Amino acid sequence: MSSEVLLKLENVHKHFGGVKAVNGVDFEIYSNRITGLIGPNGAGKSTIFNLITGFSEIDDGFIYFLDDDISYSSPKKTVDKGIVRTFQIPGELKTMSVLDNLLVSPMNHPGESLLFGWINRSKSKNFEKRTIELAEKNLEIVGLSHLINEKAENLSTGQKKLLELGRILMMNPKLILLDEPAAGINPTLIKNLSKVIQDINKNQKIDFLIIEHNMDFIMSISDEIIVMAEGQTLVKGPPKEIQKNQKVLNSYLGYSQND
Amino acid sequence: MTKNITSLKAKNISAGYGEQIIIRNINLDIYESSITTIIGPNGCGKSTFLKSISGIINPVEGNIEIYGNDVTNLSTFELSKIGLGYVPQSENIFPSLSVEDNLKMGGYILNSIQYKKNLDKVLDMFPDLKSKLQDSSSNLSGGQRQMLALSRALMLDPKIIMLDEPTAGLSPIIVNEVLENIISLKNSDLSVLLVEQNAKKALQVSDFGVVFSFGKKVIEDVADKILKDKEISKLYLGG
Amino acid sequence: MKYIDLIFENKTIFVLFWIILLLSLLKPWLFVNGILIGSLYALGSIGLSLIYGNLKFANMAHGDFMTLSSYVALALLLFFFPNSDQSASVGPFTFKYELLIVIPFTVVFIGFLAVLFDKLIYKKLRDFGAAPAAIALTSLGLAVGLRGLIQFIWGTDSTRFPRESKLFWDLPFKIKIPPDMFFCAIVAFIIALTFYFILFKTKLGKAIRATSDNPDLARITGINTERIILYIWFIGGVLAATSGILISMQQAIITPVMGWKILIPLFAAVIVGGIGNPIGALMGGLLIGITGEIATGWINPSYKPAVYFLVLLIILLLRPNGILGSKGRQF
Amino acid sequence: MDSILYFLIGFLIMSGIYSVFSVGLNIHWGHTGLFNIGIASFFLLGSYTAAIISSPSPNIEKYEEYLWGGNLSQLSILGIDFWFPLVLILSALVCILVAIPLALITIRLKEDYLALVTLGLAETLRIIFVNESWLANGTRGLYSIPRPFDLIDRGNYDYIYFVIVMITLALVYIIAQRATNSPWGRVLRGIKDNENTMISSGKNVLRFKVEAFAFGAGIMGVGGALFTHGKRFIDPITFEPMLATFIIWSMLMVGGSGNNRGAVFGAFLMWGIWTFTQFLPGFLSDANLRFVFVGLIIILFQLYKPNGVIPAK
Repeated sequence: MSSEVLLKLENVHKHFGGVKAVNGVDFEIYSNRITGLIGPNGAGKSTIFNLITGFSEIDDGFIYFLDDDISYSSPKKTVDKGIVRTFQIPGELKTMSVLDNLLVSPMNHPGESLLFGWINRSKSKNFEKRTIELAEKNLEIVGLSHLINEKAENLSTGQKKLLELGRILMMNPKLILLDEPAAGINPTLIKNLSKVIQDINKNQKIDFLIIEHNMDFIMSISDEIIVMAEGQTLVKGPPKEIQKNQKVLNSYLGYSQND
Repeated sequence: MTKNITSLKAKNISAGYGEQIIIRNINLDIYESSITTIIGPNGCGKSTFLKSISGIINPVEGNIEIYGNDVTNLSTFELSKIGLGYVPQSENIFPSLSVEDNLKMGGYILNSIQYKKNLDKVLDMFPDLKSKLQDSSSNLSGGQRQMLALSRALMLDPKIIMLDEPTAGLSPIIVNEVLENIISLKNSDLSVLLVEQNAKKALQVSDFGVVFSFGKKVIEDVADKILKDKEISKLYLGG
Repeated sequence: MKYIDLIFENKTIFVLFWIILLLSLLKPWLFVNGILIGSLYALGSIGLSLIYGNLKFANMAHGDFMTLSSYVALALLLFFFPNSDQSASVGPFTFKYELLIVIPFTVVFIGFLAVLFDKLIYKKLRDFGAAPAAIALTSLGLAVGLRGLIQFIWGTDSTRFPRESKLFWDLPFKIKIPPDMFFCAIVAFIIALTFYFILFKTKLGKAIRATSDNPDLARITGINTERIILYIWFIGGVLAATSGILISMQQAIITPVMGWKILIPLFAAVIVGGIGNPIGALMGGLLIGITGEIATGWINPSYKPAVYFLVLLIILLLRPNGILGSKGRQF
Repeated sequence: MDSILYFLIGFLIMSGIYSVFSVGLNIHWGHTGLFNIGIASFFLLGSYTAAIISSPSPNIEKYEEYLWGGNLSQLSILGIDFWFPLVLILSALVCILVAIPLALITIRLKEDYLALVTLGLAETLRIIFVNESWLANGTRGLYSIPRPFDLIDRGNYDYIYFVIVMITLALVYIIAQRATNSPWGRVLRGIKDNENTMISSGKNVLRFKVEAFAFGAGIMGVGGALFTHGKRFIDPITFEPMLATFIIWSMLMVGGSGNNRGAVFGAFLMWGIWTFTQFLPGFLSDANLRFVFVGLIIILFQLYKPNGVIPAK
């Protein structure tokens, strides 16, 4: 499996007031992989996501995606480049149907222009038709086909996470950032979710960077784990190594050296 | 060391946000002079449980008793008057007030003599804060913030204190310091209810351990036993 | 001094500041007028800012509370002192001493009325977590209802407090001050200072700021936040009432639309000063007052509301968080 | 009998015109969550644009003629019949041109700032039209505004205008309905549900909001033009906020925001209540008391039925 550097962070800093949320983070992630990002609460994981996707502005350092400098890109620009994300709290569009949740996602829908949508209705209609087909396919992938007309607010937390994944697939991403996908959902759905994520990774060649606290989940799914603590990267390596690493055990898993 | 007096009794608590129920039918007893730690994965309802006890969200069903008195329908500020202290996980200080004013708010319902007395007591416990009384609390470091939050809660002389991840985001040395403070609380006859992500360390100082999973209480036992249980540590302690 | 530094930190604000200063040197009497009128705007905007900062919504009914208080004061005056028309006026001022007697009662009445409306309306909205815009919309409904009620009871024509004409004070540099204006400005400053003292030096004030910071945490520390909110409404009502009555005294006219028309300069002052910042609101009020008056030296005075609107737009373009912004001390 | 029918037609005309405003406000508030309390601005702009481009400049003789009921249809300079649709479109355009820069300044800021700016704009525009009498005759207003398709005698013209209003309303309704049901409208709903999700889907949220604001403002402009040709006389007092802003809000509140059908229904219902309460005995018919009622409607619906009588699906 050939791998190239997909995303690269160089000495990234972000301060909020006096708090150094991210304090000199360096890491790179490779294509054709699922990468896990772990660390105690407050280690700066979510901030890293915000910085990569342009939701907050970087104080210092560089972020490269496929050799493009995206350090100061707006959320829209990073999406254009192929990086999409989820939030810790599922961001489903409550009052809309599952299908509509997917349909709003694709970019450059001609029907989404107020003027052009009127002038070129046939183009818009064709695009809509293709989008619906794609949405149905993606709902199949995430296993929500049976809920296609359900209002999103009626789904369970786990189903909302799957919906989120389906929504993101519509955008034709290269890299998906997931913020705690397994939090608050039951074990059967977690298994389901890991399978969906792994399938997407394998079949569609889309890579993942995942923040997670559920160790079983993240260790089983990831090809590589990055551990953060106090705004810095601690170690990086395959799950097997990480589980044995003394530094990680100290800072995160809660063992003391004498254990 | 633990006395067998039940200080807080949660009976059959179910709670959540709006329509969404997060915790279901939780029964839990807390004893005087003891530390009870709730552990479990993110999203399992630990914080929701503390919030429903403190009245920030109202339980959908169930009863809460403090020293035998039913307090289910009391509002948050009344609960704090009868001795229930609570330190939330984040946003647990008033950033626009000075350190001293934060403590003053902690002792809002006290008269001035009582306030002075409690202030001295709390500052003895956290001497670091003494030199920073006039500083703006938004400039404190993570560890100092946690100490200020804890001392704010102690201003009212609570009998029961609930702490939501007091060690989150702190460096290992400060974690130990915070845990030592918690032990000293227990030694002064408080009942401590702890929610921790840092499960092993917390259980080491605890008397009892409780494991939540998907909004339900799945295990309740003496802390040592939970620590030694291979199955549990594999599942929940990341071992 | 911190605030002065902040003004000089920003270039655009700095330039605007000098333009206003230079223009005021050309026509100093307008500058003095601006300070006097601005002090009343300041009083109104402090109340507005208090509610905006703590209850997190734009209270569209603030202006109509101001109007209502003027009418209530007038009604009380005419009811208890039907002959106040003939009685002597106070010192060099045009108003009668009876008015000074009714003002405290009116102010307290309006304060309680604000509390009542909170219990009837805003508490419910808070309980089901309505969005700020939805609460603001409801307050708009209240504003409409109040104005309708005022017009129904007192009619749509303008009226005034009983008064006796007095000479203006003549000062150098063509400065002419109506004594009433001076009186009102002094009262406004005293009340603004009192309010500042309450907010920053008393336990209640700190509890108000704590509640505004984080209501859940305030409740945990034993503060009855619902009661704090009632205090906020009471103080807000008192500030609205005082500024409403003072404006009617100073301008010697009471109209049913006066409160609504003043909303724009008041909100402009609040935003200039940074929402929730009482000192900011005070400075914003003065700034808006001065700018409006100085503008009348060069353009048609009836365009004053348009000037306020323009100032609002400029502020939103340049510094949407206000001149003092988040750096200033918040409630 | 005839007079009752005539009265009813007059009522329906006004309801239809207000429905247009209500549909426009629904685009702002119901579909996008934009808090516009200066409907009067666009009401005024639409009205004055239509009046200025379709009527001759006012003078004393014409005013006399207007007062004494001269042959009004002769006064048109544009040949209003043929150009009437253009008048509507121009009115809408002027509103759109004013709305866009305003939205660009405020929409990226806190949501209530838009309310303040629209409120300020309404008052500022009114002052401009009061003071600049060269523009539109100041406080004396514009009169003898021509009527389109003035084919029959004066007494029965309202029937024709009723048809014109209903056709325009139907067109506006269809356009609004199509726009809000299109992928464009779907994005607006998405923004209202969860703005962050839409940003992370790469949508230019600011653009969509500005478009929605301009679109709604344009519809309001059409409403203003319809109003002008129906009333045939406008002056700055016509655009006091009570009847030009607040009552429209109460209409949307009653009808149910987020739903164009509800907006139209609310307009007819509220205008009905407004019109027929004036026949109540004694003080009950007092206009000011009815304003209290308008305020109460807004408050009560916000408190007890925020989705209105016909909530969105």
